[in-house]
Amino acid sequence: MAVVEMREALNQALKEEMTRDEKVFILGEEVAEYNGAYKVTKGLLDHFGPKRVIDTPISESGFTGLAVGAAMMGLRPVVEYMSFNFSLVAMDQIISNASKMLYMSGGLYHIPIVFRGPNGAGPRVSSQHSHNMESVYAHFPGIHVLSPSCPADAKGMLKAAIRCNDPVVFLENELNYGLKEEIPDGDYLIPIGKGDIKRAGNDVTIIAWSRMMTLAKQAAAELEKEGISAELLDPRTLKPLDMPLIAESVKKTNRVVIVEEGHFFSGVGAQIADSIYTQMFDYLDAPIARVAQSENPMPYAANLEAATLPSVAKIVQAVRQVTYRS
Amino acid sequence: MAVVEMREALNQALKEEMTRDEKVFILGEEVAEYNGAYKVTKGLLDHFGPKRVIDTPISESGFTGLAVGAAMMGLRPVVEYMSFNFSLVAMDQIISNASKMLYMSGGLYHIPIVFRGPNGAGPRVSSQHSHNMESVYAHFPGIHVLSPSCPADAKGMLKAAIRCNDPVVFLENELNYGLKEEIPDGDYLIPIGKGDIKRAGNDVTIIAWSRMMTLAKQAAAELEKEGISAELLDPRTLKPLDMPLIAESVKKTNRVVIVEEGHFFSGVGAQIADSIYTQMFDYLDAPIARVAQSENPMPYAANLEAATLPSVAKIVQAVRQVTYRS
Amino acid sequence: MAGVKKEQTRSLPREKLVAMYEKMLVIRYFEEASIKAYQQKKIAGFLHSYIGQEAVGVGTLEHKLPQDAVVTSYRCHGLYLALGGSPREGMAELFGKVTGCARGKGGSMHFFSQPHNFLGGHGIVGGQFGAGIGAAFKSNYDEDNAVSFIFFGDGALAQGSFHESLNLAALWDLPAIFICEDNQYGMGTANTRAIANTDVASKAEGYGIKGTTVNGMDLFEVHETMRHVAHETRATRRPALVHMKTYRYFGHSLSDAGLYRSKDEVDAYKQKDPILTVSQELRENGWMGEDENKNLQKKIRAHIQDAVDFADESPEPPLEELTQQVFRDSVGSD
Amino acid sequence: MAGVKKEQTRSLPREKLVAMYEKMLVIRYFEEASIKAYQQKKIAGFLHSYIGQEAVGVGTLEHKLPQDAVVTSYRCHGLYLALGGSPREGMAELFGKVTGCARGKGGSMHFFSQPHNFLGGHGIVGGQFGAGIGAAFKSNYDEDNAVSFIFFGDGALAQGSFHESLNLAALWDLPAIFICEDNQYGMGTANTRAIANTDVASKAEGYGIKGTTVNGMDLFEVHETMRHVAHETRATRRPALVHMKTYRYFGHSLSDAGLYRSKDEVDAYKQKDPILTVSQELRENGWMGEDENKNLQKKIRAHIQDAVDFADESPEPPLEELTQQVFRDSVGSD
Ligand SMILES: Cc1ncc(C[n+]2csc(CCOP(=O)(O)OP(=O)(O)O)c2C)c(N)n1
Ligand SMILES: Cc1ncc(C[n+]2csc(CCOP(=O)(O)OP(=O)(O)O)c2C)c(N)n1
Ligand SMILES: [Mg+2]
Ligand SMILES: [Mg+2]
Repeated sequence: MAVVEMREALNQALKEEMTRDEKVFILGEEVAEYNGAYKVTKGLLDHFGPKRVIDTPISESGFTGLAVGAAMMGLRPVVEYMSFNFSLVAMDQIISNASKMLYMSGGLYHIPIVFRGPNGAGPRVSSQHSHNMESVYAHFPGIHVLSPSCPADAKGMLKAAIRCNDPVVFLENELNYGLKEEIPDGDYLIPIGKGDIKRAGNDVTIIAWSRMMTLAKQAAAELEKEGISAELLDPRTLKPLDMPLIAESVKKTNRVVIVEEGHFFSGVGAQIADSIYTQMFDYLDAPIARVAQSENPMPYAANLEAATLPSVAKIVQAVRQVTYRS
Repeated sequence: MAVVEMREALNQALKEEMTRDEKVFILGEEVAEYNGAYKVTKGLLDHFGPKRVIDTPISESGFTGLAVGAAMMGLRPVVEYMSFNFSLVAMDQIISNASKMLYMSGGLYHIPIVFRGPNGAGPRVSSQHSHNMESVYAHFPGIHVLSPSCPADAKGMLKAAIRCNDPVVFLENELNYGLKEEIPDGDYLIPIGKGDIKRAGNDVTIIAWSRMMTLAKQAAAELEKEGISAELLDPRTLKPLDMPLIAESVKKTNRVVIVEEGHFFSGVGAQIADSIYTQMFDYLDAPIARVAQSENPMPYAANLEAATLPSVAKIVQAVRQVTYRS
Repeated sequence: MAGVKKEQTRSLPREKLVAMYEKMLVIRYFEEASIKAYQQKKIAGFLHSYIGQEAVGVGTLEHKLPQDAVVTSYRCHGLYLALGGSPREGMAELFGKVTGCARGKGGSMHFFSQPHNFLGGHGIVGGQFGAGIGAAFKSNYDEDNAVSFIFFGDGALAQGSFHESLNLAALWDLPAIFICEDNQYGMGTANTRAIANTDVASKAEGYGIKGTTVNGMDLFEVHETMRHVAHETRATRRPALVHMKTYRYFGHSLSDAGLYRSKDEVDAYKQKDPILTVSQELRENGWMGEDENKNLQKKIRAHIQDAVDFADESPEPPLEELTQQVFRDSVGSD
Repeated sequence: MAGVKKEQTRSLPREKLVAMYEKMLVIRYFEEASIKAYQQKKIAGFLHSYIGQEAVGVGTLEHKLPQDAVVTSYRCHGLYLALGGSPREGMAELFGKVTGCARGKGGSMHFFSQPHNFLGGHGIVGGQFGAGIGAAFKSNYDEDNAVSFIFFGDGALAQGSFHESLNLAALWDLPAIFICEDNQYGMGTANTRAIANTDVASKAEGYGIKGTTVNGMDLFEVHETMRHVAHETRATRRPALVHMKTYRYFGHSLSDAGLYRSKDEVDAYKQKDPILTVSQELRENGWMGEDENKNLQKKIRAHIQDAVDFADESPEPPLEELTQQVFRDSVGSD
């Protein structure tokens, strides 16, 4: 078991899958000569050459569309968005083409593309550079949405995403790239649609993904001191959700807190809550509490940025609420 | 009280507001010489001239951006998308610019724009022309999302939207343009954020908007025969939601069915359900039932299209479920 | 290339000219039949007719090799048929039947044919550029010497995707041929009201590639010019921009009354009708007499009627297909 | 316009040249101070320096009239200052203080100034084109004879919004001046690896407008050329495309080590430094002696230090502002 940073785990996944399959290539801004804006693609150009590791102009719509056509003709593109904020200019190619192609062609053209890059708020990058896109991409049929919270998951999930024959939106997080943890050796996959219990507990289920799981872990440690045993559930795949795993946990704890970095209204958390209420109404001892970004664009000022994002304190507070400790 | 079609009600709103305020103008594809793809802008070119009623090239991103700049300089654009499917290529201008501008400029530049056009499925127009965009636009702060279900509301809501100093996404429906009903005479406004009870009832609250309200009314009539008294609640504004009105109704009926034409996962219905569960947990006698599009792109075949969309039968079935009559 | 001489067109061997004439007839009759069926409510949604533009698709795709890819807008029936797509499967698609080329799921705007690398049938204006340059990219990746034929309307010139795709293709030497089917209107908007400079070929220079203007109503000119363009793009891997001046006889779609243009304008174009012109050429060359022509037309009409009957008799997709083909792989609890 | 003669540049009156020289110094020192503050962690996020490009902004905006609008990318400090924006409010914005030009909510990428019609400060590459042509549209709407100055980087040439906005402006006679600040790189990508034809001016013809190439390192040439361009656009309402060849001395942002270019390349440009050149001109013309220059520089450095102190001492935004300014109007239960 090696200890590596998230960016290195992702890099290994790319390298292994590109080695395994000649049809896999990666394109995006600064992925080649610059070794990636966040160094996730470091060394890939040297290893695979410019045919398969491709720097693009700032044309997200253009190169996303190109990836769709390449996929229709049998290639397996990995599209890196320098940040998912920039996928907004490519939205039509992802929603109208990538996610619809197999269906509207009556099953003729499948689209094996991984759309990946950092999602959510970077440090102090303000209103236009802090969007969480998970609920938007999860809303439409035809795309899987994945978001890892640790290096081990990141590698196994990205490898599974690259081998998937359908479009996958793979959401990373800038502040997580430096997260350093053990990962299994060699080749392993984490199947799409399978969540994971990151910490077992009895009193409350905290559902969180990506960077929010890091906060949830800290919250669980604090709650421990208060005698509250929190179970931490990482769906890992946001769509399709691993409802069996969620059900199992909720039936045990009867209380749920959902934490997402993104916005509240119709967030993925709203869907998780709705699904839990519908399927486990009688198991819930309290209404579900949701922790999410406050209802405003991301401000630049340090104090406002801190106040708008979910925090350990907010998670702890939400747990107290659902366990009636407040 | 005149009886007019939805398109005529919208046309009156545009005409009255453009007459009232010189700064209001409308631009979009075929809005002028063609009198609108769905005739909503009929006669406006003749009445206001080409300066204020403007045919655009097929450049949604370009003319949406233009509207943002014009708004920053003091004009009040009404942007028509021939259909909201085409707003996907303009998404970045709506989300990154229109909805963020006031905040990221520290309050300097407000954006009085109405983005309007048909939303959802037209008749047999297949995968790329049938998107329901409400949950996407409602997800991000900085935009109001409105969607009228009848001519009277359409006129009063559009007038309020045009007078609003902030971005409004105004979602119409192609299949509703011909809906003919009475509207009040003269100048009236329906405030943003105010829902309406379309039919009083005691046994169940059916929450529906836009074209779904038409189906809900038919469902209520059928349910009547079964001795089930359904209350029909139209939020009209999807964001911000009129939670006081919803709470009042739920406290009376204790049972809720939410109907939306769009997709299920993180739909607006998921948020409405989450908000009801959170605020009225103890008033609910049954889990909320949601009726939405099935989890696939829109098919062309008549039988599949009918099967994928919400229907009167599906609504009736959902009501039976929450009232334990099935 | 505008200087192509009429004499040269004579250099077309009889068999080739007759074959192309047949294809134009197949398209014309298929579209006429689909309009009839639409009026009978057997087809719904949007229906965009290719009638008037037959020479563009037929003359161009004569140069398509098996490995080449083709993509276009929703106005896709003509190209599908020019490629050799089955009228039966095409008509069945319009009827929303499971025997259709997209199993009835795509409809009029979304024809596909994998054997011909026909990548659709795209409903979003400008949405097809990416698929086209992606196929060209794949050709370089696999070194299979293919080219991409990207058809699009004059209205699509105003979309950002046109610019991004052209820049990428020119920058990376992607063998994509950008063919603007300029029928002079985007719905009810004359291209002079939508495009700042309607000399489409002049836009090539900004990308450092060649631009060519062609009379799209003249099958001979289309065929000859595209022979050069296709050959050059295949050899040099440089993209090309082609301005095809053509015209659609019907409204934008069947719901369009076409009030924005005069009957005289339409009639003037019908005088230059590509099918009319070619049949005259065939007669004048003594390559096809009146009777032979009549018989051929009768044969093709029967062929199309067979397609209509096939579509009529075919079943709708079974309901279980509603949620099938959303994904190729089954994952998780989905 | 490339044929502008150096002699003509001499025609600049002393006051004007000195004023522009001062503005370039304000920008240079402001940016230097912000880099220092960034290293001291008083500024966070991205910081994009304008150092090296001062002549472009200063020479161009000298021709801005009060009713004109200006918009640019995230590399926005220089233009904000060239317009006369307050260094205090600019620095406070970088420090995330409520006294900032965007109340601390926008940060480095989102400077705004309403008195100057400075419409930002846009973080999305190509995102500013729309705002720029929208302001030009408003000028025609209100007939106030204004023009829009739209600044953008060479990397933005690859975005669809460039094409859509240029087409709309040319089609509708919107008085917008598209100024490409070609500093030859988009982050680590040389423009030759991003743009198919790097002769930016040549892209104008495809839109039927004029293209102009300018040495952006030469304040005199920028000022003189833009005088013509601004005058012509104001008079004719025709948009213009200007290719400014310039260079940024620092990395793309402070997190960029700039390994993709050689020290020699950077040094070569520093030889042509606009501030250096102008100070030499001033000396050679006997318009400003060594001491006077030194004193001026000292005065401006103090001015910038005052801005830093102001930013330092200013308070953060009160927490209640977190959810304020999301909307101008309060509606419903919001
Ligand atoms: C992005 C987008 N905007 C608008 C539409 C609606 N629309 C469909 S076809 C069309 C006109 C296209 O004209 P042109 O490109 O010239 O093609 P033609 O129909 O003439 O073949 C429009 C506006 C669309 N499908 N996609
Ligand atoms: C649509 C979009 N894609 C990517 C980015 C990330 N990004 C920020 S600046 C930049 C380079 C822009 O270069 P250029 O346009 O030449 O401007 P310069 O920084 O050189 O002034 C990139 C890729 C972005 N902000 N927006
Ligand atoms: Mg056309
Ligand atoms: Mg640059």
